[in-house]
Amino acid sequence: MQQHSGNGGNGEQGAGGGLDSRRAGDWAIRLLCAACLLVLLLDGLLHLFHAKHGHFAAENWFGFYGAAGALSICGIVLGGRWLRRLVMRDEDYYERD
Amino acid sequence: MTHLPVLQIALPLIAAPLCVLLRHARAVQIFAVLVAWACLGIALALLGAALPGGAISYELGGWPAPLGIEYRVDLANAFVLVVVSALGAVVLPIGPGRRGHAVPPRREYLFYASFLLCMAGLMGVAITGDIFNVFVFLEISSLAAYTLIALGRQRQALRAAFSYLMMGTIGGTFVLIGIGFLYQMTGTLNMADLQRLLPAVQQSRSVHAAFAFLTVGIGIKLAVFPLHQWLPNAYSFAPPAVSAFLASTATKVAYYLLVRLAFGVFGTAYVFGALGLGALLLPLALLAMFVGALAAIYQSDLKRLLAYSSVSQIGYMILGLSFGTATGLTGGLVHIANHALTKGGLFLAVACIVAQTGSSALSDLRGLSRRMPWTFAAIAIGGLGLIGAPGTAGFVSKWYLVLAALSAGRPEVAFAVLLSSLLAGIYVWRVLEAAWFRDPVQSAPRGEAPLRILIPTWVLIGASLYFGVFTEWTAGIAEAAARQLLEGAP
Amino acid sequence: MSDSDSMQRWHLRMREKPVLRIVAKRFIPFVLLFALYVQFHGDYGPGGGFQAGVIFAAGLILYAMIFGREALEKVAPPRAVEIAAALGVLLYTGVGVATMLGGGNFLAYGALDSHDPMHGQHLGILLVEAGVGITVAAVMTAVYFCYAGRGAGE
Amino acid sequence: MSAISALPPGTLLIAGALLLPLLRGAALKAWLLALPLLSFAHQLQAPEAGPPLQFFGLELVLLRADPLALAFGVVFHLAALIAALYALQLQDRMQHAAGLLYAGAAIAALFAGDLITLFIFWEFTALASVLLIWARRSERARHAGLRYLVVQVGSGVLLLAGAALHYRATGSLAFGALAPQSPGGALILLAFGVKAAFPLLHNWLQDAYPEATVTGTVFLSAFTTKLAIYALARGFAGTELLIPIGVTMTFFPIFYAVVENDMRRVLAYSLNNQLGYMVVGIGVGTPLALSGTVAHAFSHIIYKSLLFMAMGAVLLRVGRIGASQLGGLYRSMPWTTAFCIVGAVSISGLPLFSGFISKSLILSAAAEQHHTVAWAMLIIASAGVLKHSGIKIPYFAFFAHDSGLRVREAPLPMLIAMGAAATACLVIGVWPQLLYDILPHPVNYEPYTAAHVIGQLQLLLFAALAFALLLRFRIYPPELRATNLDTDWLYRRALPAAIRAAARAQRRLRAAAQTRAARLGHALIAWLRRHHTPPGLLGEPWSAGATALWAALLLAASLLLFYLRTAAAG
Repeated sequence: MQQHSGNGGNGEQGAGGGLDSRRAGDWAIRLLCAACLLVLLLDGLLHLFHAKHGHFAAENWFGFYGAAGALSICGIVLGGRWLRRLVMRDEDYYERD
Repeated sequence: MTHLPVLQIALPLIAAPLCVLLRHARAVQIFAVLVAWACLGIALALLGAALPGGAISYELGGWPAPLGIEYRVDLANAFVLVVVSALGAVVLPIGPGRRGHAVPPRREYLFYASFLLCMAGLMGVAITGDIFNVFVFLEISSLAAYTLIALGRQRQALRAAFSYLMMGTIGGTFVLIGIGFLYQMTGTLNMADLQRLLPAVQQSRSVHAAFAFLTVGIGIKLAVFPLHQWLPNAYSFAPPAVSAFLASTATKVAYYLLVRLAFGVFGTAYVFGALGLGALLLPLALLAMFVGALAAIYQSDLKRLLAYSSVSQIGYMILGLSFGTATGLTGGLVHIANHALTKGGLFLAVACIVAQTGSSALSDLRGLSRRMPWTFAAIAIGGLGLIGAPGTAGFVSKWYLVLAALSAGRPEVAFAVLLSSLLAGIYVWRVLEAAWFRDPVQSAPRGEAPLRILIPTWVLIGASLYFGVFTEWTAGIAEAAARQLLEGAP
Repeated sequence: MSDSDSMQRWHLRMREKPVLRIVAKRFIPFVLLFALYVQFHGDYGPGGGFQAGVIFAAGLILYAMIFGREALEKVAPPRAVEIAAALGVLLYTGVGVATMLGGGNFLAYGALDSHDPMHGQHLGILLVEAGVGITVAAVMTAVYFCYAGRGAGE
Repeated sequence: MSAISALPPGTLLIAGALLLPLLRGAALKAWLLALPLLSFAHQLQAPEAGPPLQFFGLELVLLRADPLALAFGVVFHLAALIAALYALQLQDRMQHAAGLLYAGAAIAALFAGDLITLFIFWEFTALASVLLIWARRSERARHAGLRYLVVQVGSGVLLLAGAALHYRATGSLAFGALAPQSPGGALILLAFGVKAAFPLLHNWLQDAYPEATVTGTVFLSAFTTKLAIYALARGFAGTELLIPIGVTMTFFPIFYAVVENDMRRVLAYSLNNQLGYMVVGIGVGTPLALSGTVAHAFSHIIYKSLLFMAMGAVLLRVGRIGASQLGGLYRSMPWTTAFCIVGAVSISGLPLFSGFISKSLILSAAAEQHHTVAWAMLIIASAGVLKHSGIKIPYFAFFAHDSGLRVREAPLPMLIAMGAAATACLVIGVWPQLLYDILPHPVNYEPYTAAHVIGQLQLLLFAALAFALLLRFRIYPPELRATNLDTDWLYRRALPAAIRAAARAQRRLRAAAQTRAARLGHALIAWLRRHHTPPGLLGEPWSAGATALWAALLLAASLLLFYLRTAAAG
């Protein structure tokens, strides 16, 4: 095990300045929000120029893909939580007896 | 060239007494090996002559066929002749062995003489076209086989030979009674003549009885379940070379004889149509496949394990016969060659082990693969052949059997074949597990077996691999022979 | 071991039966003679090498059973019996080879004498039957030696 | 040269692997890298069809090089080269040999023109690949390998049985389009399905891959399942049944990936999910869909290898691979981190990376054929891919919270291999025509339209935002060390339990042996066991008398049979 505790104390919650700190996480969220707004803007522009020709009507709705992405993730994560209750066992489940 | 058919038999028959007169172990060995190779040469020449499709006939004493004894070579028996003489030629050079069930040194010349006699008898059964002559050669080969087994050093060898003798004699008597019935009904002993005359009298009960006696009598020699009980002891107490030779040829020749009688003499329509032999043989074959394999799983000695595996493999051959179709017969005939190579190679590998350790008990094999990698590689390949893994000769046979079962509308039989392969996997695994995954015992041998034994082992195992891929010389000939037999040429 | 012990006891008991010994002593030459008769009669009537060999060997075995194995070994040493068996087979097959060399098929006796095939026939049958007779007699004796001597000889 | 041309590509790898024991040091390494290149050259000069081979009456075609096989051949060679490079610093010759044999067999299987040849190489891949699992040399790996082997060999047996039935029905063994309705076709479909990890048949994948060695998993991820995809594309293109199967495959592994802790197992679930896209593509079956399947297999092999390589490097350096045990590794392994992110964005389908240009083909094909439900499900699954492979893998391994681990960067050959794979992802993503040109059907498709790019960016960014928020507000389930039940529970738990229950029942039966029926059953079982062991009836020879009796019985039986038969006939 080549484990060092050089950054030791702040290892647990990453309060320091690394990319794995909570502050970095908050910045990442802000950045993502900005990016999302940007693509929504671009989507709006496409709408204005009627440049969307999806196979399905839904594809041409404003922000359809964004909504799909966000909702899917929520569904998946919630599904995962539910699944975990169903299937999770001890780590050595199969090794016992 | 014209005398080839008789030379095939006469050569070893003359050589055997010469061995007794020669007596000097080394000289006898060289002489006998040369004779065995010459036999192989003759058999190959005969096969070459039989390939175009006809039959070569040779009249003994110059008497024409129905009166005198006729030797008749067609594809089916040329194929058997090549298998027997090839196995003899490969196995004989390893000699009577030095350890384990070996022959006492001062009686080695007897080993070579009996070996050649046994070869002569087995080839005689295959080559002759006279049914009484078949009986004579069957007894010559059996007597020589009893002697060979009795040559084993341990006391059990004598007992095994004696019980083989008892059962073999019963079998021989049954065959003789069957022949007697046939002679009574037709007045001829020539097989071609019999085939011509039998249809007229085949409704008679004497002919039914003749066929029943012949089937059961040959069944004993063939070790058909449940008449196989002489086999495990005979194979496991005999000297290693004897086990290798007998296991790969003796039962095969009996199988050939049954096939010849059923298809060539009595006729397919009579045997499988009127008498329904298939209904008798199919359950016996299935039982043999499973009981043999199950018993093999529980054995604690490698030679016994292989002997029981032979019982199971004989079941496959009987299965091929029981369908009474060309595909099934091809499977059975091709298994003659494939199993001879595989089982011969495996018994020779046992000879390697015995030469180094003096024992063939599974418990003494522990960790041996590290000391004897070539031997155990051979066992692994041979074992795969017994299972019928693709790329080995065993696969080719099983393929035909499965095909025959499917085209006979018996998918459950095809499934049984696959299932018994699984059992074969278990007993092969037992051997490999002991040799590969256990720690070696203290008294493990110094190294690999002498090349004198190792080379013949690999010749057979190599051939079994070769014929697993290139099949025109095995399956091709077997298929043509099966067709020839079914079309009725005796 | 027990086999040879019981055999020893058997011979000892035999020695105490003078009637049997004397009758056998007078009788055995005739048995052997009869065997030869059957052998040579085989050319003309029922009989032949096989039966003759069996009768001959029966005479020898009878001798051994009453006077002991050792006595027979003096008359017919096992090595000689073995050689006789081999020679018998060789005689038989030798005739076959000779016929082939003479230009006929295997055992086509006519080829033995190119001038008089009939004479060849006679000679061929005589020799072949002799070969069979010798072989059968020798092998039967050898089998007796094998079973009677197992344990003592090994 | 002509003799070699007649052999299918891949055989050179197999033959070359046999030389490995003779080589050492630099020569060994050079040979390992040269072989895939040589083999690729071999493929380039392969004729369209080799001479048919007579195999006991059957006509076998060892070599049939059509565009479908060639396209897969290209990517298999590329994967073999990258994996060989990745494994280069390894000292274990058995793994090198197994890897080459495995790749060789998989490539040779692509060129099989008939079902028997396919079966032989199919089984060969199973045997060679299990060595990569056993090479880990742990008890867990041994058991997992054995389970894997049983499943793989079982798939081969199904294939052979199917081939036999198919041969009987049609008289042909040629490997072309097969009928899934016929019994033979159904068995073959099942055989392919096992290897392609169809739902409920899938678990061998998640069971075995994470247990293989660091380098072994990279080989495994490339060949086995993609060989099955190739076989499906050849045999069952346009089979509608495959669409629901494929959609299910894309869907359910996502949830497992959320809760799974072992990163390589997460990747295995994600592999399953990616296979789903390809299966849908095969089910749709139009030229565009099939081309999309091949393209997706192509890019998938590369980015999935890349991800497995990155996780392998982490496992090699850290010695653990649970998400809960990692974090903050970007400090120590910056290059690995960067390459892993390339792989992650590729699999997520970010424009300019390979996943984007291949997955869109399948989605468009599904949309063109108006498979609305399938299309919608695939969109949702795309978001899921981003979640489990695109974010979870790099985030928990390299960022998340600092676990305090400070290790060395991955060895140079591994970095080069990852770099090559990452470059390939980028190159394909930027110049998609390079990939489209080798597809079996000509593709006239432009992935980079404004609407498509913006739609995809929207999907990914909003999904990422949602993920970040869920994580921030602790709704996202924490990473826990655990075992998650899957279908392998059936044979790892339910089956042994059933056997134990049966054994208990038998014991109880013995206890209740008062009743005659129970006593009889008990006696039967005991008899069966007894009679095959050496002192038993069938395990030991009988006396001559017994055999005589049997001979007499058999004689009586056969006489009776013959008389009855002829009496009935007469």
